[in-house]
Amino acid sequence: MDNVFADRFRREGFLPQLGEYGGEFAKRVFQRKDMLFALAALVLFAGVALFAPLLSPYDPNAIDLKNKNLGPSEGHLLGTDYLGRDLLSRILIGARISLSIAFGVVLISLLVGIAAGCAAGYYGGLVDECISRVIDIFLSFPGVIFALTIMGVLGSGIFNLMLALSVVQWARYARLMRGQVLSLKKQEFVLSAVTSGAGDFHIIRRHIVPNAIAPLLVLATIDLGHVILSIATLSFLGIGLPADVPEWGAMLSAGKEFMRTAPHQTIFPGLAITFVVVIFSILGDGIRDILDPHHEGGEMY
Amino acid sequence: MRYFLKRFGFMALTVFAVCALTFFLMNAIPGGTAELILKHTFVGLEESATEEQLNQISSRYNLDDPLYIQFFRWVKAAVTGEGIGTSYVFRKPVLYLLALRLPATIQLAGASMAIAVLAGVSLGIYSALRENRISDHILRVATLFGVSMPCFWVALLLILVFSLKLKLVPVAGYGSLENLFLPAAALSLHSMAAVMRVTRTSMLETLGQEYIRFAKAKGLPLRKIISRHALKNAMLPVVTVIGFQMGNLLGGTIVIEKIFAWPGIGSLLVDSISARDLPVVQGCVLAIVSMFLLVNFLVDMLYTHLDPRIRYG
Amino acid sequence: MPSPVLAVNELKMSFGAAEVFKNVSFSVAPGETLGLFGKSGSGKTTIGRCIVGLEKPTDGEILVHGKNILAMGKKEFRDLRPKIQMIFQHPETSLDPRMKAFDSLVEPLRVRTGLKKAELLEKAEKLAELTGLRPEHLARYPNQLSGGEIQRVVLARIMSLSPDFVVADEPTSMLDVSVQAQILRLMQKVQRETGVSYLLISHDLDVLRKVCHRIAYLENGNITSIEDLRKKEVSKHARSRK
Amino acid sequence: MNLLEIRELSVEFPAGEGSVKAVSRVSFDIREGETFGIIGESGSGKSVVGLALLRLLPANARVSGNICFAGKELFFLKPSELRKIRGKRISLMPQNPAGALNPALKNGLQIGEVFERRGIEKKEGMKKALGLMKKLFLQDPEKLCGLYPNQLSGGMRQRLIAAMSLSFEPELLIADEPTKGLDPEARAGAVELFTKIKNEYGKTMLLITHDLDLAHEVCDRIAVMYAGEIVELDEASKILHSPGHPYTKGLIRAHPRNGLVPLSGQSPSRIKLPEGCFFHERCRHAAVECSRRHPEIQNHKGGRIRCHLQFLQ
Repeated sequence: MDNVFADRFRREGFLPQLGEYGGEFAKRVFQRKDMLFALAALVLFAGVALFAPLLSPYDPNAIDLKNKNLGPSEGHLLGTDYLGRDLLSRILIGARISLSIAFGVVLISLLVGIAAGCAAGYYGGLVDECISRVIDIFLSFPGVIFALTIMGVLGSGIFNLMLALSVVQWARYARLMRGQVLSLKKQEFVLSAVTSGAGDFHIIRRHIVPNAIAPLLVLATIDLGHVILSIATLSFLGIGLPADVPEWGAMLSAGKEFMRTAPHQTIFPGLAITFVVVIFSILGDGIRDILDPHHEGGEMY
Repeated sequence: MRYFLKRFGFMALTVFAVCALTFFLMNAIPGGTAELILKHTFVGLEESATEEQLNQISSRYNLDDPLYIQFFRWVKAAVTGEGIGTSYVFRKPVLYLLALRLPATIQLAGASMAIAVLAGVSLGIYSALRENRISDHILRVATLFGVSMPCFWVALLLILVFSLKLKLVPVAGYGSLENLFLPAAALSLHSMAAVMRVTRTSMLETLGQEYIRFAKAKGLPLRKIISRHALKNAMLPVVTVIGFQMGNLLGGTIVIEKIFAWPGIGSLLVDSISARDLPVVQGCVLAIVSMFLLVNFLVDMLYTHLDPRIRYG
Repeated sequence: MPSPVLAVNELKMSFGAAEVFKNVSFSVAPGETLGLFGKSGSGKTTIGRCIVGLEKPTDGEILVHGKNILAMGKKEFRDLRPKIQMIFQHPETSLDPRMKAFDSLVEPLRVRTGLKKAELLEKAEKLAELTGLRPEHLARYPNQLSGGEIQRVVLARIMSLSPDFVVADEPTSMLDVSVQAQILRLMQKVQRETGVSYLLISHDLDVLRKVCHRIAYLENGNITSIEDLRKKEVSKHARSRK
Repeated sequence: MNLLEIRELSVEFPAGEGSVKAVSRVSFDIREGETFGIIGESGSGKSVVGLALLRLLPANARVSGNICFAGKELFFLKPSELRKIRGKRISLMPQNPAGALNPALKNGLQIGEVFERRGIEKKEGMKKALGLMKKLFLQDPEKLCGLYPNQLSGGMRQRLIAAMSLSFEPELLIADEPTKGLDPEARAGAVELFTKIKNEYGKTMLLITHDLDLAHEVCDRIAVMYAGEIVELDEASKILHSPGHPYTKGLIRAHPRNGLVPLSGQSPSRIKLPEGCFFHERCRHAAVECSRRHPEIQNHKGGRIRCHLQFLQ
């Protein structure tokens, strides 16, 4: 609670200083049990996503009409869906699809956002004015609706989905980056790089980006969860991915017709989504707390 | 005053840009608009449509003109108040459709926002005051799940429990208060958790400020310190998040309206996108963006009112 | 008097209608320290920043070795840049927090010359010796260094470019008294060894009296007088008003 | 008569494997009506002493020793009793006047609420506050009351804080670094302010500062702290004109007006303090004895000093 004190003591040299960045960071991560748990869960999940074809007991698309809408049993751990497809296998394959699209989207938006934010913040003037207006316009549009409209044009498909979601997401990164650059640009170490004759590119690469990136990475981590939610939402509406692709949102949507008789079809995919998003939330919050001691967060479990 | 002009100017620019964007995007769909209209006019008889009929439709809707002229015509009609087009599917003016559907969405979004803000802020303050006690931990874990659960899943679970198992409220429908209960609950959960989280953090941060310590040194009772000194300052980030959450809420209405057969703009938008009913899509986007901008404008006004540092910078 | 390293003529700065300063003129001889005294908000920092090219004055001339840097081409100015350097007020943000002191120290050399690691190390060693830094200091990150040590690294970094002129903007106002004395004495020592000139900006007249050769007083946006401490008499500087 | 007696006060903060010794075995008395100064450079632990007095240290601090205020042991008080002392009998003028004022509330309310708890009518309280503000060189106090803190200059904010602190009519006023971060003009104002408080109110004051000029102008007695310890304690004029301890000598001679003679080296790490005298590595007179045995504080020529050399010479 008294971070005012902590801050003052740190400045006056009472508290230990952050050591080598990487090592200290890892140490802090391991001190927090919530982050350890989330990290372990993420590794597990990524492993599952990578080896999904090997792990899944059935072919996720094998239709077996004799065994449709079965509840969880020994043969089908999580039951089957309305076409008799094994739900566990479909959820496992679904992890792979959701995670890879989410990583793709976040990576694209991060790169575009950094570039646009750097350009706007560093060069200022007319460049800044134009980029900022574009950012504002993109941000004044509720994200899912924007993506929905774009998908309406592009039609469903993995690549189109990535494109649509990236178009929606990049502006937030750009705005954050711009703010960071604006405050860094005034700092003495950047000014002294300028006076020592370093070029713009050198300054951006060596001084601006490394010092500005931390909050963007926090946003990116939390965003991974958000993007997974958006993918599920769009698929749920039948607009995201082709119908035969095992995606959690689409599975939920198909399952809701049989909610009265086979509720497991709605419960399990939803649990999977929640689980992944929770992991990314914990990780994002944890990273922010470690990187930014001023932000009062605490463990989230 | 100049600020207001600038602000409204920017809002108008945004609305214009968004409309232009959707217009050109939607027209980029492969497959001519004329065929589309034809399809909706002669259901089941598309095959028999002749070239002549297509031309007839094209000229009636001025589809042969270049896109920018079509867009210009649309803007002109919108600005002069003539209307913002006619639906291909319903064959009704878009304005009429929006007027029909808007109240339902406002009702749903308004109710959800109210729940989210009231419950979120009070629980957030409670959680902050009981920092690191059991109730705080429980609430924090709850918020973590609140922001992580997809709202459509929550909606389905609510239906499963309250409608199908307990049979307390109807599965879907629109009109009475008991119809509003489930969709508003499902829609508000995410925003409520987000608001609560910010309230807690910002409350804790404010309570750690030096002026709170000084207020304690003044010998004020805790109740007064919180209500007078902490609350107003702690609300600043909360207000920002509320504006932000409005976007989430509006996005959420799409799915929620779909699930509960709620006759609002969200479901209209989804249906129109599937049917490629361009004028309606355009109208829905216009309405949603305007609502979003308006709410954010109000939020900024509130912010300025709360923070004298901005007023007298 | 030898020809000045730096001469500032009728420098003027205004933001819109607000005039920060005008008619600012002074010159600095090689190996000389000129103090610039002014209250906070008097624009003395802005003058310093104009000289090193971080800000553009509204009007006036800044002559380095007789050449006006404000009228220079980009290329020409870039070549001149190493000759005019600046030390900033806040040590806590003067070094990149993500770079070790050594990397910050040799960064200008790395950028401007293609020196190899071994040569850089050799140079760094010499600079560290000049500024009283120990090798272990160079292996640390800025947040592991004290304010005084950071200002030493900054000075070493600047001296690596062998500048003719250094603007020191309140270099010791954030430091403790005992460290302030260390840094100011170090700057004097560096001046004796390299013949660099300083413009020392400060609001502490005691400090300026102790280390400067001359002091320029900035009041209400004008240089009202320049005092030559070597002559121990105040010569009124003619206010040039048009 | 001693108003405050501090005996063997030590404060440690856990840090990694070891701990940071912020204050070690500090003892001093403050007599009623005197102004006692603690001077030291940043990191000497002087501010921690002030905070420890009011038990305002963070929870992870390990504090030992006794503090006796007007016959009461502060460390044994119950929180409710402590609250009665904080702000009323001992008040702390915070280090950073900008942070101690609530940015969202008007100045008038913030100074007026001081009287709220003492059952003083609002109007009468305001009158008292206005009188006090006038006395402390604040011009046009009525107008100031209608403004927000961010509309005041740094010096004005400090006076406002001083007025608030004094309106508690405390028996002891602690001022923590009142001149830190102020420009020379505001600094001169602060010196004037404290001289006035001292002369007109005759308050007992504890002045924590790094500013030798301020200490010289205002203090009656001074304790010099180095690396968490008191190294010298004596009459202000004696300390500043004929210091006994080598550190005090060095500190005073490093002042620009006294020759700007640098003191070599820097304060030791507080996690691993050197063997023997904490100052011996920087001391010009250091003897073999100094690096072996840690000196105890002893009486010397009417004051107290922590140095082997006084007795070797």
